[in-house]
Amino acid sequence: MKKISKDKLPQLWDRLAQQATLYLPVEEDGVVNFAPWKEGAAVNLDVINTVVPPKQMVLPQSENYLHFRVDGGKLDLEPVDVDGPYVIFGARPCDVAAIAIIDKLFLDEPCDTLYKERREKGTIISLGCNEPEETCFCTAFELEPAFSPDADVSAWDMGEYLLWKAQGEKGEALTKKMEDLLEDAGADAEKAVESLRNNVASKEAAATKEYGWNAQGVKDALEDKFDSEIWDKLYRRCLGCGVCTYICPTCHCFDVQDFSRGQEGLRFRCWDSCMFGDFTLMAHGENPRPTQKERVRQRFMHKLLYYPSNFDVYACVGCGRCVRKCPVSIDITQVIKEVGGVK
Amino acid sequence: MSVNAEQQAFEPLIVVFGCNWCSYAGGDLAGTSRMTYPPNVRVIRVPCSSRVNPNFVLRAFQRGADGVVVAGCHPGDCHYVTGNYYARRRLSALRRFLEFIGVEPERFEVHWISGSEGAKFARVMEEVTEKIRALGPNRKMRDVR
Amino acid sequence: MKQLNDTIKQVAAQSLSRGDVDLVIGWQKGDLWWQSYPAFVENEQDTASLTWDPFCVANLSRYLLEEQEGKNKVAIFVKGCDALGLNQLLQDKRVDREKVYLYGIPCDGLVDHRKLEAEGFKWLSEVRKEGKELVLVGRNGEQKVNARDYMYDKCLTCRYPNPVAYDQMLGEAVEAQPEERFASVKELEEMSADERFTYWANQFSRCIRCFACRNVCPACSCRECIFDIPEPRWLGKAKELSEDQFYHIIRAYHVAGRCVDCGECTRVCPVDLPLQELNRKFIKDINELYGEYDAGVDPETEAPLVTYNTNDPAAFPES
Amino acid sequence: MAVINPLLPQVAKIVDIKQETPNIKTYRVVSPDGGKPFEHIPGQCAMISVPPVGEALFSITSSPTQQEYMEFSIVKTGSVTDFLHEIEPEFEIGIRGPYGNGFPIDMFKGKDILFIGGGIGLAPLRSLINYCLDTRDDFGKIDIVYGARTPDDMIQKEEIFKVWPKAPNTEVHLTVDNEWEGWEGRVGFVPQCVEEICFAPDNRIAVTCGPPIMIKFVLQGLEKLGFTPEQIITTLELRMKCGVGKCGRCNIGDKYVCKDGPVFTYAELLNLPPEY
Repeated sequence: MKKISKDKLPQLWDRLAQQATLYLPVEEDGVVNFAPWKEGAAVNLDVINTVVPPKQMVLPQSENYLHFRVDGGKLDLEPVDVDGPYVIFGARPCDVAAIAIIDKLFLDEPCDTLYKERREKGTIISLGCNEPEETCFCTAFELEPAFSPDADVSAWDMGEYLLWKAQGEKGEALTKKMEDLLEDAGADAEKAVESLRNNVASKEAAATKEYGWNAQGVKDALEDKFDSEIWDKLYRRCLGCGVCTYICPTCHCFDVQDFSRGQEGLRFRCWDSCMFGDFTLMAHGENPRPTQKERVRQRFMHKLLYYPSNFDVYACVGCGRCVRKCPVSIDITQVIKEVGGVK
Repeated sequence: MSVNAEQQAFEPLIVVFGCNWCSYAGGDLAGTSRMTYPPNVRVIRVPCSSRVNPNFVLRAFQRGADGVVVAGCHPGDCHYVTGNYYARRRLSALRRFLEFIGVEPERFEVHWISGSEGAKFARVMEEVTEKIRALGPNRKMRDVR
Repeated sequence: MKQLNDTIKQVAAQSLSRGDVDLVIGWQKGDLWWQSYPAFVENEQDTASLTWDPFCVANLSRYLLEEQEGKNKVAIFVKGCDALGLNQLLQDKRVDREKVYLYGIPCDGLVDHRKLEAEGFKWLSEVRKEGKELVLVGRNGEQKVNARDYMYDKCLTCRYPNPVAYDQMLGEAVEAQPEERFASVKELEEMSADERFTYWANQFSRCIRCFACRNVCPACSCRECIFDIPEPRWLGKAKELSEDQFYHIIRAYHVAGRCVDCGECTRVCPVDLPLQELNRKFIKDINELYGEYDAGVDPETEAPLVTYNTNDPAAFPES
Repeated sequence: MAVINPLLPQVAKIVDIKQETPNIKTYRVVSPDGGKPFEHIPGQCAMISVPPVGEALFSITSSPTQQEYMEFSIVKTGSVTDFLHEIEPEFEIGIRGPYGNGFPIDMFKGKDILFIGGGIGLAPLRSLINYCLDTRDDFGKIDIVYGARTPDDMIQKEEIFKVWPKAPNTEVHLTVDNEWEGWEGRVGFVPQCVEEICFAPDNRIAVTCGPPIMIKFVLQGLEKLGFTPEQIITTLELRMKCGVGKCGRCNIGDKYVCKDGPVFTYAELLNLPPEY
C-alpha cells in the first residue's frame, strides 16, 4: 500500500499525462465531467459522480471506425485505428463496476475488438467514496461504495493524503513508474482503509436502509410483470428524451451511421437510446415499440431482467444519476420497490 | 510565406442564394453585359429570398463557406408579393443571432438586387469577396471531418 | 402554500366525481424531498396523491399533445409560466382550448433543490413555503431560510407569476418582482466575436444530444421534428462541435418569436447549458427590431416572425 | 489470425441483378477474387453495406451448396434499399456476416417438411429449400406453399414454376390473394390454402416466413391441423444495426433476433414477451 500527499497530486497528474491522455473530474461552469488534464485544470475530487460517467472513455459518444471512398462503382474501405493509451483518475467504484458489467457483453463472443482495444489501452485509478449522496443506492446491488475490485489502482481520500493500492499488472506497472512520487503507507494503512470501507458502506446502507432494501429480488419479481399496469402509470410523464440512458454508466446501446463528404466518408458508431421513438422503427414503418410505454418498460426490463438472465449481473450499479437528472423524476428505486423487487 | 502573402493566396469561398426573379436575373444580366465579378462566388438559385432556410446558411458554413450572401428583390418588388418581407425579419434575426454565437456579421449578408441591377450584382460580389478575403478563412462552424 | 395543497385535491376530486373531466394532470410527490413530478389522475380516490409544494416546477401543458386525444375534457394545473406555454400551444393550433379546463395557480417562485444541496442542505424530509421563507425539515429539526435565495433563476426573472389563461384561479394574485432578464445576454454581447465563439463552443461541446431541451419545450411541438427526419438528414448523430452548433442554433431559431421564456430547457439540461439565454437573445433582438412582444400572453396575436410590416427595419444595410 | 472487428465490412461485388417484381430485385454477390464472400448455413443473414447511405441486414437466399455466389432478394423500402435498387451490376458493396443462428438442419433430417411462404417471405426459406433439394435423401416429402398478392409479386418464378415441381417427392402449391386475369391456379390467402390442403402433422416440420398478418393466421391454422409449437419454425425481422448482439436494439425479451434468432420455433416465441 502506498500513499501520496494531496499537494503532490498535480505532479502525479503531469507525470501520468506524459505517457497517456489523463482523464480526471474537471469542473467547468459548475459541471464536473471527465476531461483531459492540463496545467491549472479545475480538478474536483469531492463531487461523488460526474454528470457523464467514465463509460465515455471505453464507449465514446461517437467513434469513427471505418473510412470509405466511393468512386463510381468502386469501393475502398480502410479501418480507422483506436487512439492512444489513456488513464482515468478518480473513477468512483460504481462507475468502475459499470464498466466491468458492460465488459461482459462487449467481450463476449463475437468479441467487439474496438471496445476490447480501448479497454486494453486504458488504466483505471478508482477513488473510493467517503460519503454517500442521497440518491446513491449501490449497496442495494451489493456493491461497495469505497472499494472497486475491477480497478487497476484503488485510491482512498484520507483528508491530507490519498492511499494508493495497485491491483493487477497494469496497476503494479503504473505504481512502479510513479514510485518516486509515492511513499510507503505504513502498517496501519490497511486497517484505516478497512474502517473507511465499513464506515461508508454502513452509512449508505443506513441511508438505503431508510428505504430498507436490497434489490437482489427484482429479477424474479419482474419475470411476470411484462403486462403489469405499473408501466401504464409510469410512462405517461416520460418526455422520451435520452438523459437517463446517456448518463447511465451501464447503458451501452449504440447506432451505426455514415458521415459523407462527397466521395469520401466515415462510418461511426454513436450512442443511441431505447427511449427515442425511432430506436426500433423499421424502414417499412412498423415499430415493435410504438409508444413510450413499451420504451420505458424496455429500459427497466433490460437492466433488471434481460441483462441479468444473459450475463447474471444486474445492469444497474445504483449511482443515482438517472434519479437526479430525469426531468420528471422517473426513479428506478421506486420501480424496483413497486414491482416487489425488494428483499 | 508572409502573412500578407498568405492572405493574398487565400481564395474565399462565397455561397450566394440568389432569388430567381430578381437577383439571379441580375447576375445573368451582369454576365450578358460582360461585367466581371470574382469567381469565388457560387450562386444557388432559389425561388425567393424567403425560401432560404437557416439550415442552408449553416450547412454552407459547415461545408467550408467563408461567406454567405442572400440576394433577393427589393422590398415591394417580390414576385410573391410578401416573400422578402418575411425574409427581411427572419434573416435579420438570424444575422444577429450568428453574431451572438461568435460568427463575424460580415460573413452573412443580405442584399436587395433587382433583375436590372447587373452592375450592382457584380459590385456586391466584388465587395463581399474583398471583405471576406480580409477577414480570412472561416474556422468557426466548419465541420472538420 | 398548505391551503393550496388542499384546494388542489378538492377541485380535482370534484371535477372528476362530477364527470366534468376525464383526466386531471397535476403533480405528485416522489420518495425524495425534492421529487414532485407530473401525475395523471383519472379517478376520484387517486386525487389524494395530488400535491402543491415548492418543487412542482414541471410544465404540464405539453402533455396535452398526447392526452387530449380521445377525451372530451382534461383539467390541468398551470402556473404563470405553464399558462404562457399553454397559450403558445393554442397559438400553434396544437391544443384544442375546448378540451382543456385550466386551474390557475399564482406562483411566487419555486425552489431549485440543487441550490439547497450546494449549501449543504441534504437528507431533508420536507420543505414547506411559509410566506417569504422556506421551512427545511431535516434529521435534526427545522430551519428557516429566505426563499428567494434558493429559487430557480428563471423564477427570479419571472414577469407573469399570475397565469394569463385560466378557467378557475386557485389563489390570490402575487406581485411580480422580476430581475433584469437580459443581464447575461448583454454581458455576452459586450464580448468580442472570438470570445463569444469560444464561450458558446465550450458550452455546446458539453451537450450530450439527449434532446431533453426539445422534448420539454412548449414551443417545440412539431408532429415530426426536423432532426428526426431521416431524409434529408440535417443533423448527424456524431458528437461533433459543428453538429452541436447546428442543433442549438436551429432549435433556438425554430422557437424564435414563439419561446415564452419559461426556462424549462435550462432546468432539464443535464449538463447545465444556459439554453434560455439563446432564446432570450432572439427575444431581445425581436423586441428591438419589431416591437415588444411576449409570446404566450395572447394566443390571438401573430408571432413576430410569422408576420411583417412593409416598413420593417433590417439588421443589415439596405441599399 | 487476429480477431477482426465484427463491424468491419469486406468489399464484395454485385455481378448480377434480376428484377423479380416491381419492387423486389435479387442480387448475386461475389468476393472480389470470385466465389462466395464467406460460408453460411441456411437461414443466416448478412449485413450489406452501401456507404455513404448505410447498412442493412438481409437473409441470404442462396443455399450454402451454391459455391460461386451469394444471393439476396431485396424489397425497395428504405434509404439503403432505395440505393440498392438504383445501382447496376459490377457495383462494389461492403458485406459482413454470416449472422444469426440459421435453421436447425438436424431437426429436419428424415422428416417431411412443409414450407409456407408469403411474398418476400420466400427469400429466407429458399436457402433451406434448395439446400434440402441438393441433399435430397436426408429429408422426407417436401411441400412448398407460396402465395403473393398477384402473380407478378411472386419471386424466383423460374424455380417455383419449373424447377421445384420437378424435384423428387416435392409438391409446390401456389396461390394468389384474389382473382387475377390470366391466373388459373389456386386463389386465396396462404393460411386458407394450408388448411384446405390439410397437411398431416406427424413426422413433419412446418417452416413459415412472411408478413406478420400471414404468420398469425398460419400459426393458428397449423395448430388446428395438430402441429405442436415445437414443430413450427419461423424467422423474425426487427431493426438490426450491429448484427452481433451488442447494439441492444433487436431484443425480444432477453433474446437478440440478430444473434439468438432470426430463426425461432413457435414454442420459443410463446415464452418471449409479445414485442415483435
